[in-house]
Amino acid sequence: MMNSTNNALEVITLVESKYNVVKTEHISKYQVAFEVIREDIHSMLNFLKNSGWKQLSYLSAIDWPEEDKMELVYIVFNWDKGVHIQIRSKIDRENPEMDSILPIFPGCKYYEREAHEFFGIVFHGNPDSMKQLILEGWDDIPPLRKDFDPRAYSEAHFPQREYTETFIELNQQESKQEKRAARQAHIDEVRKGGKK
Amino acid sequence: MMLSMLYGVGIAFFGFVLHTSVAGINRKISGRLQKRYGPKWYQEFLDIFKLLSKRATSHGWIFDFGVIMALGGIIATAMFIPVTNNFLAFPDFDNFFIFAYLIAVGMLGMAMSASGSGNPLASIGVMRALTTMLAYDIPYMVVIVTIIKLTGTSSISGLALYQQAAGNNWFIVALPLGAIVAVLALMAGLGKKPFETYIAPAEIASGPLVEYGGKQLGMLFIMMEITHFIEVSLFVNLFLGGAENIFIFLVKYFAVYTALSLISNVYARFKIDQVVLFFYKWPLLIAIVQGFIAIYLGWVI
Amino acid sequence: MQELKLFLGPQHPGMHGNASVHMFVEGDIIKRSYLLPGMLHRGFEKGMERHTWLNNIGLIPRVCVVEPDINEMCFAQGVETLLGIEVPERAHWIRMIILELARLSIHMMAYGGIGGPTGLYTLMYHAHADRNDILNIFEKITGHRVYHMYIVPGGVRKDLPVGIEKDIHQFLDSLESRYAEYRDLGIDNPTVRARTVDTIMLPESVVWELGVTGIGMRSAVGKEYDVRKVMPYARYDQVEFTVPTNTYSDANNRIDCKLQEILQSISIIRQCLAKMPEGPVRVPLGRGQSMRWTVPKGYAYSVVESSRGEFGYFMVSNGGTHPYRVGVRGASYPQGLLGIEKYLPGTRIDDAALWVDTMGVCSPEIDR
Amino acid sequence: MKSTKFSELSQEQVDRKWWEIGDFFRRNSLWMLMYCTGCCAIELPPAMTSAYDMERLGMGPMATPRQADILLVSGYLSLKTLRRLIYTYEQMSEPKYVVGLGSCTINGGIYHDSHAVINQLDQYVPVDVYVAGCMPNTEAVMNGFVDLMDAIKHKTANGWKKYRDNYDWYRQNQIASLGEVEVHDEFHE
Repeated sequence: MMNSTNNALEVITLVESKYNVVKTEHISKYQVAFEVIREDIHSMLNFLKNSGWKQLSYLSAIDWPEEDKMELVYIVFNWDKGVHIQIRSKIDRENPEMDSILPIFPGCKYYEREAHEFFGIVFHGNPDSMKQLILEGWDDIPPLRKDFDPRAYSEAHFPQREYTETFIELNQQESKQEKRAARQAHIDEVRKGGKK
Repeated sequence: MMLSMLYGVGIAFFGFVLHTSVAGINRKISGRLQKRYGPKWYQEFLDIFKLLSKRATSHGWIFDFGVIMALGGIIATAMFIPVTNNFLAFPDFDNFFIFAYLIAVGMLGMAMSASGSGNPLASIGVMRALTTMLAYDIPYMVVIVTIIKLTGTSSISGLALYQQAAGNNWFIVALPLGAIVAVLALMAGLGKKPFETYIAPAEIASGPLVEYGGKQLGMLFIMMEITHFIEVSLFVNLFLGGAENIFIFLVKYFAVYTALSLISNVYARFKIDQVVLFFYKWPLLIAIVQGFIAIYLGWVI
Repeated sequence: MQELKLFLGPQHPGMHGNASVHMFVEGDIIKRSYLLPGMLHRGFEKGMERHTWLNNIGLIPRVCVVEPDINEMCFAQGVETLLGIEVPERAHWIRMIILELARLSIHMMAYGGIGGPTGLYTLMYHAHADRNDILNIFEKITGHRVYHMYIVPGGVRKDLPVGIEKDIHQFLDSLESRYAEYRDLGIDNPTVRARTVDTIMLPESVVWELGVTGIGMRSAVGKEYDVRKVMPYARYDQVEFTVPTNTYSDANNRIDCKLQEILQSISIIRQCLAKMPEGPVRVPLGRGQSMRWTVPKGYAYSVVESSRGEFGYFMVSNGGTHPYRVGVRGASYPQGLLGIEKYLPGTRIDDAALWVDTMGVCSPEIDR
Repeated sequence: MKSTKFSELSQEQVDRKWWEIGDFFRRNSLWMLMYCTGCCAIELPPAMTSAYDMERLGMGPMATPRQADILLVSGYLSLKTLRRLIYTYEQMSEPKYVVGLGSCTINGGIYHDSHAVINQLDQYVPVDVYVAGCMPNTEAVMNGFVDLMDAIKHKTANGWKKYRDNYDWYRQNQIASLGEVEVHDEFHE
């Protein structure tokens, strides 16, 4: 608890000696991240659980459409050492599948259900993971995928309030359209992290 | 006879007005206790008349008939209440057991109607109400039987007169242990806080009342006000020596009800099994001890 | 006996927030139960991807309704970790004051909240009256009662107004003087004890199985497992406080821990007001127009101790002006979903509302 | 026996008089439903409890929709809540009023582009009073209630009549957004 910097370094040496880690990140003195291959996740979580990382803090996914990958994130926490460990692994995006970690962390049950609902990842071995949890009667692609546009969905499904006055008239002027398009293109580029 | 009936209905109406006002004033008092301004004193009237002005949904004829039966039964019970020594409709028929039985008609009407609504929470509420009644009635009856044994009469006005004749030797003083039991039973009867299990908004969403709205709820509110009037006036007559005139009655009535509602404001609610256990443990024991020392040892102050 | 289905919520006076517990009961005993979440789902994680880093300040407090400052702190910390910037010294102390005031506010609300399921409305009224004073202090500091948007990446939005120390001290004194009264009215009340002692248990094995954190964990494990102690953020390592713990976690002990934390929070705020240095309160995150500020690529998980436990934001940046992915770990996620499914059965329906209340289930952060 | 004095009042006028008397009681004793649909509900406890004390206006929270007069839509409505809200609204006994708190009920507010939150409440149920703000102060909430009382007094709070008269239109909107209005029981085997 007192010497967290050393704890984090300890963890790195401990894990790297045992597993074939693709990438290691030392994010802060309380936080370490490992990127591993998918097959290692179960044994690694098991190992960490036995070494004191008894709590599953978070389980979710990130969608990377450009690489055509889906990234799974497991975060475990050790209350005595005070170090969070992120374990990440990339899986196929078209057909995302993963074995459930239910035997290791029983608390993952609903996280996995949620990941299934929002990303469409199938967790084998989690009995209820295919049932809907938060959404009801959902009829589109899983909403947290990057190619889902909530605005389009909202406009298609929910009536918008119509105002008699248009408050964005300035933007609609003919003379400004070109400039506006250029600005929008720039914004889109920056948003993707293209350039500053 | 017809005149007495009208007189009796008048008493029921008096009870309704009296209790609704007293309850309204008490809402204000508890509001002050809770650091707020509180509603208007006549808020209860507004609530009831508003409910009567609303449209209501019916859940079948048992549902509607039960409400009318409850209200009718309770008005019939209230007709026998001796308010003061002279202010009573049927001078020779105010036996305690009349109340004990007639009040059940109203309760049963309500239970029937609530069960007729088909809501499971209503059935649970009715079940809890009957269980609570069973719990507090037994110790209460033991105390009442003790009093009847001591005085030799079971007429309410007779009992009140007995206490007045003995030089204001009220039973709350003469039988202190029994009075404690009676107060607890009265709190349970009025649905005051530690024993409020059958209303319990946070558990069973107001229990029997869950499906009522509009007119039926308004009638049930009237019925409940009159029930409370009956229970409090029985206590006033049995333990506080009744009243020679209407003014004394009002003072005693207000004092009893206010004290109880003040007590109930600082208590949480028991669970239903705790209510039953509670009443079968201490109050029953105290009531039996009281009966024993009053009747066999003759220790009456 | 026939199995009967009852609902606790969404429209139910015993349920805090918009969620529904479906209970299958036999007699008075719950046999099976499930939480039906999602009635407060707003698509936050998607919404955050659609706002710039600074625009998100308006969105994040709304994740958890009762405790907005925790979200702001969590988000700000995550952005600062990704950017690798250090916040001015004074901002740390102001943040701690805000966070502890927020903790006081939610603890008062939760403590008053046990008045709902148990029927002790006087306690509820008194606690809410005091909580309203905290909201008034917040209004003086930030301009808003509930959603403050005050803790921003890079510091706090503005310095404290002049003379607010006096108001805070006055409030703390009045709350402290009433502490004994609150104990008397609440958990030392014999009827409340009858409802809470030895019921609604949370043994240590269950804590580790579900992953319960916060007061639930500390009252069962008996160690100071508090994020503020284990991995101190802001300047929690420079103030003195203890974390109330217990080894026997029934409803009463959990409420007791909550009450003791109120005292600790009061002491922390006093220390902060005394130790707070002068200086700037905010650093800019980048150069140029704030809507174009970018955050370097990376992953960060930022944690804050909320009133219900470890509250975390998992943040991913792809180097752009918008967050790439923000995941919210609601503190009450484990006990709210899996806890209700596994450990609510076996209790009585009388206890269901109290179970949800003392375990600290908060539906907006489960649904998001 | 026919009384000439009273026959001057037509049946309509008599009804009107009765209705006005009823309105007096209704506006002085508004019971609202304890249904916290969204985050604006967090400003309701101060309004209900000691700080602002709603009860002095005769208002109070009620446990079930049957007993309530006001349906308080406190903030955003996700689709899942909207199904239950419509269900609740139809259970309430007439006359019933709807108060929309927060900008989310007006035009979607901060969640205008969310995939789960509706944008305009009065397409689905009629709304009598709106209280703007995100979130509205407690004073604003109380003011909204006073506005509703005025509206009842001036007979403009007749959303429930609108709902009854234009039921098909509302139903059509509900179905268009929700797909299916009926609540299905997810856990019932």
